[in-house]
Amino acid sequence: MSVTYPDAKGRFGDFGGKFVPETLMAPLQEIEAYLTEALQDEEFIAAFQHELKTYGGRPTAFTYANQLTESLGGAQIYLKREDLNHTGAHKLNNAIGQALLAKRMGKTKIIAETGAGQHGVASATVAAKLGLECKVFMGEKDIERQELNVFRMKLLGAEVIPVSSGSKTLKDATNEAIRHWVAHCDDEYYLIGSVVGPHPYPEMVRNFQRVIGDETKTQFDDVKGGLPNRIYACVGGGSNAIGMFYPFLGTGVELVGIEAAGRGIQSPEHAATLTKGTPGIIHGSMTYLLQDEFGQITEPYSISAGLDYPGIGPEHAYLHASKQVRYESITDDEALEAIKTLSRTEGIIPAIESAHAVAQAIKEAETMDPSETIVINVSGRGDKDMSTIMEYFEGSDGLD
Amino acid sequence: MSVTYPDAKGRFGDFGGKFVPETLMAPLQEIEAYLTEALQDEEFIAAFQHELKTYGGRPTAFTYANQLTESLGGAQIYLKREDLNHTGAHKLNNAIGQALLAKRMGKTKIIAETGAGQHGVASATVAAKLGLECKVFMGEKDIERQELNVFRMKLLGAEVIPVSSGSKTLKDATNEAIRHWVAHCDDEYYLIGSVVGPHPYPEMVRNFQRVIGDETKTQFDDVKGGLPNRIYACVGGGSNAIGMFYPFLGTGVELVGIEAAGRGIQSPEHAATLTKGTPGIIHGSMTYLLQDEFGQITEPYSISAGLDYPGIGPEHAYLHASKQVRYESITDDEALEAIKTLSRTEGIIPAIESAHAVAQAIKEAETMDPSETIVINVSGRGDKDMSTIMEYFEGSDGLD
Amino acid sequence: MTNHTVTSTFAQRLPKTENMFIPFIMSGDPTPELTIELAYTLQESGADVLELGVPYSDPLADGPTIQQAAARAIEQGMTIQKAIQLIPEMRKRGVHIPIVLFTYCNPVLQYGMETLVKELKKNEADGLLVPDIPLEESEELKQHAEAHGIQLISLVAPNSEERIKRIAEQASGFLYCVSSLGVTGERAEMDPNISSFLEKVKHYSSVPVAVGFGISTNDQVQLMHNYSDGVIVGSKIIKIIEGEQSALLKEDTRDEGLKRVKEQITQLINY
Amino acid sequence: MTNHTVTSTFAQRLPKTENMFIPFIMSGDPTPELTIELAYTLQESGADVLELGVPYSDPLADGPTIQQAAARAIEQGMTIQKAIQLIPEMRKRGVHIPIVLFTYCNPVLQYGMETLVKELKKNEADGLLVPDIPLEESEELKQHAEAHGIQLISLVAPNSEERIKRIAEQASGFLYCVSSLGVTGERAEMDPNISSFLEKVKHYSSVPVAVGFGISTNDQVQLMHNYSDGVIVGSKIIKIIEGEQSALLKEDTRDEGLKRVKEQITQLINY
Ligand SMILES: Cc1ncc(COP(=O)(O)O)c(C=O)c1O
Ligand SMILES: Cc1ncc(COP(=O)(O)O)c(C=O)c1O
Repeated sequence: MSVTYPDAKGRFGDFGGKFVPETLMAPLQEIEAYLTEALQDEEFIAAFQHELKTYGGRPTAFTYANQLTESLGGAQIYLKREDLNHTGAHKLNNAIGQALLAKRMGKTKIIAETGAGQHGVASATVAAKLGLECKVFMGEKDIERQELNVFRMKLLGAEVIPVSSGSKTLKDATNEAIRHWVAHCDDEYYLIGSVVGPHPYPEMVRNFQRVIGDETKTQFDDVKGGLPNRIYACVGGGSNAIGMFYPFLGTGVELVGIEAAGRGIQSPEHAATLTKGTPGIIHGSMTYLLQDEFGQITEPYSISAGLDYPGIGPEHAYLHASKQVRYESITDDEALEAIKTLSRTEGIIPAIESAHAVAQAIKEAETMDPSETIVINVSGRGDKDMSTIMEYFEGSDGLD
Repeated sequence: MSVTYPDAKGRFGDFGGKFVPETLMAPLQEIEAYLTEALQDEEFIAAFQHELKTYGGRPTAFTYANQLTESLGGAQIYLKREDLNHTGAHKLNNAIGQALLAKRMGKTKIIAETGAGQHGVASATVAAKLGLECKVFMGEKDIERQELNVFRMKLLGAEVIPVSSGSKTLKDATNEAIRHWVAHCDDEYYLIGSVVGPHPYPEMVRNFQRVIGDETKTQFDDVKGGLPNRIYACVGGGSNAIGMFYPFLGTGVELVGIEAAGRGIQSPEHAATLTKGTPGIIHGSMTYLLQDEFGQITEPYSISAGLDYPGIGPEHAYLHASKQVRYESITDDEALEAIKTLSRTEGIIPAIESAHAVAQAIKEAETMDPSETIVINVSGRGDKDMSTIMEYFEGSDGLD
Repeated sequence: MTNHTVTSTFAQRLPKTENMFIPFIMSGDPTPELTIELAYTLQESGADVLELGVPYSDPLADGPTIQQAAARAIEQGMTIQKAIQLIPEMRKRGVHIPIVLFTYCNPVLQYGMETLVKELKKNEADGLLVPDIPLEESEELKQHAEAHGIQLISLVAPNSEERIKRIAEQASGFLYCVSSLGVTGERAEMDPNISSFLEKVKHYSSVPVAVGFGISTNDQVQLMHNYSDGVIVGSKIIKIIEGEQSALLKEDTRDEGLKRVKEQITQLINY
Repeated sequence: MTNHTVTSTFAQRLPKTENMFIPFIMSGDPTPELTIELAYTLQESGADVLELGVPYSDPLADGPTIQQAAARAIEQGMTIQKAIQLIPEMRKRGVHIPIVLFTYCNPVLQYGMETLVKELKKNEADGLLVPDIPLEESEELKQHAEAHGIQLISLVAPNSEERIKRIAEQASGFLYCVSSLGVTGERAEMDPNISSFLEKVKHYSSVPVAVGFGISTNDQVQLMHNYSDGVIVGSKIIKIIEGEQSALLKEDTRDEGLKRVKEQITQLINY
């Protein structure tokens, strides 16, 4: 049943849709038309799969976390290794898909929003690879915080456009990208970085990311046979999670999405959209978001830049409402502790985002039977977060 | 013919051997015995391949560099993507192999030397994954320069041991690791990071790295059929190069190893061991090295920490002497320019080491016929080098 | 479809349906009191409809000028509720032209669609304009609006193409034509294809057609009056008010300030 | 195998083959002149053989003390050539015991193996010790050494196991037994299995067996004399010299410094 969403209006139950200025309706329809056609074209599918494989490095590995499993003494833990993607996270899958679509549409330029810079880097990367111009909108605060990623995008030939409106972070970078797109939708394609935004973005990004879950299904079956008991993925906008979950919907596998609880969901500093938010509209889509009583969007907080978003993809709102996925939240402290644990038991330093999934899985695995199996989606690698992690642990003094 | 080296004494022609204190002869013989036996054990081979695949992410992708090819208008350029390995470089292949051997030998601790930290991180990583203790020797100067990699190793649970002897860089870290090993060879295994050191290290590391060339051979044949015309790889100690070249020796493919010319081979600041060095002994092996008239080893220089080594693997010395491989050198400036070029045409930011191979390939591809094909081994990703690259280009001011 | 239980006041209050001037002001910028005064001044300067903006944290359709006005107003504590409550005050002050509340969709949802239109009606507003609810998402709101006699203003853009007909045919109050692709804010030049676009819109529309987005000079106003039934001016009004802000904020120079606002607006729309 | 064209002087110059004391000094540390004086002082303190170190940039077998001595000597401009040239000066000063040049392999290669042993002979040295040429790599050098009457000193370690026999049987001059696993430098305690190791070595060796690495106390010296034919002391000697360095470097306190060096060494090897 779930798999028939979204409907013709781009709705996942009550969520989704296209809440955009009239000027964007045409470009969205144009994308929808090209996308529908592209997804029926074997050549397009083949080109997408070709780039994923020969450029992005797919299939990504599927690792049995033997040491972590043994140290917890509970469920058997497997890791889906999206950290091994080119540029270091699942973001590339979607960037490749959309950039191929943009080319098919005859667009010569792409624009993208970015918070910490991961999606910006992925976009700049595929733009370079496909010979497209690339503009990345980034909040001024984030530009300051993420100097290296800014330089990386420039090295890749992208233009980084500082956004000084609002809180000067991801939310505003997204606003500004949309505003820019409104004026330039004739030759520019807006490459959104997660399963957010107006229809058809949430569906499209999910379709480009479902390769994560599809591979996992095959890999798990090859290694263990059948299906795992539970799957964990962190949720910012929700693209790595939906990419992982989608092929498992309705299969009986327990799906767990993990939001950022920041300094605690009782504090005002968190990004736990489903746990603490309410329905509303953000970036063109009806979904859950963090807002005040008058509908002003409030600033989220998480130590992880990729989860620090006040909204969430509408499909997650739907999966939450329809109880098909369980959503939990993990604090900064718990996530950082999980980074240490995974690094030391498995030699894998996950992105802080991914560490939220790891932390929840660790909590639950301990209480599960050793015959049970779980999969954690390691959405990205921690390289980009080393200074944050180092600061958190105060050099290495706080490590032991 | 070439493939029968090294001989029983660990010699590749005039090069190689075991020039070590007597105390190390026993541990080296122990390794040799276990290795010989392990390489005949299907279970060991299977375990190695299993880790490469499920943990390291192999096979690594094989990318057609269409944009770079078109912009140069010469030979068709393919990239072997060792940058997609877990931890970001080919170094992991070898670390996995040796750590599995160490476990087989009943050792509970590994030690390693590191310069920029890549091999240190790879060693700390496999040590965590295999449940071994890990000590990494690192020159004090390098510790200062590579704060993030030092923290990464500590996060992975390794102990980083500062080396204050000599020039406080890689050469001295290697000396110190060897000295430490001499005293602790009963329970410690020394995991060398390249095809250097006394026999059986050069042969062993080559055998663990030849997966690069073996995969490339198959991948090229799948994509284009037959063999490429030329293959390029950078040479520090020489492990990524030998891993790539070895399966192609004697096939007629032109093999090109690229050393670091630093500020120019006419200047005193370079690391062009074969181009400018003379035969001698370093770290237990007869090979080419940079030295003064009295045999004192001199400090090499390269902007790339991984090529900044005064010696070179003995097999390279042999392949050089027997003219089976052509060795060229590339300056800092040329390498950095190549980083920009590859980033902007292909969306791949290579490690500065790898960029040396890219630079030479670019030079030559232009002069080749469009029907010809070349492969560049992209030994690692540039993430670790972002601050160096940024400094070089003075922020992004120098980028255009 | 719905039962029109309440009559619409929009048409009754509308002074004329040609050469209309529809200014936009942001509630609470610079202060709630001045918003009321400015509404009156605009009417005195020739406004036919007043667009009363509710400041929003994430105004997707707005350029920097209106964004900043919104940020200032939020800073001042302005909310959708307080904005609505300004309307009876405006009426008391003598503003008799139709007042259309301009607000983004999310505040509408949080307020509740039906509550909002009821409150609008109660507070003597005439219309509602929500820039991020396109036709396809507007049905429910439109029903509530109609049920309470509030005109839901529709927008149409140069790239609306085959949707122009559908939008125009169901438009109420007036039809807001976006002059060119992009967000609100001044533009040096107008889209050269604007005339054929407006012609097409007028062909389908049964309500007056006004052009907005980027209109900031008298030349542009004159040009638009050739093709349409009126102009909507937003960022330029904000700019004019900004320019007089220090005068407006002081009791003793307020009247002078308002006078100068009026002068500038008269110059802008004079033809 | 090779034709012994030149007779070896080692045995002739060796005072005794039991209870030997074989000190190590680093050429040029602190100065070349002092190296000569120290050689003489060591002989006067009871040295039977002198190990004369050539400073090397990358001394793999050495601990920090000798590493630092080498670094200082290199800093002073010491080279293998200059080190060899010190030997005739030592002879002139009255040093008559065998002198063994201690150098790593790479300087030997750069000098040329044959040139080196010829020069050693010419400069009245008696032996050569290269810590990083194990038996398996030593053949060529050994041939040259034998051809020129220079004893190539072999090393054997506690973990040499079945290689002990092979090494011991071909040893010349004296056989250097490494006391325990590790590099040169003081050790608080000796390997408890040292006696059985040395017994085994002595069983196969036709030349005197001396123990080195880590010997730094009189107790250790006494203990080793029980199991071997002598002790090699390196780092401890360097330390003693370091302790007197300021006295040694000044003309007017030099003799006192040398006297104190002698006293300390006498205490160390006294039994
Ligand atoms: C590694 C990683 N994981 C997760 C996320 C969150 O995005 P999403 O929820 O769309 O997967 C990000 C965003 O930057 C990321 O970089
Ligand atoms: C990415 C990369 N390439 C190349 C090298 C050089 O090593 P080798 O010559 O052994 O491949 C290094 C060493 O750190 C490296 O990190």
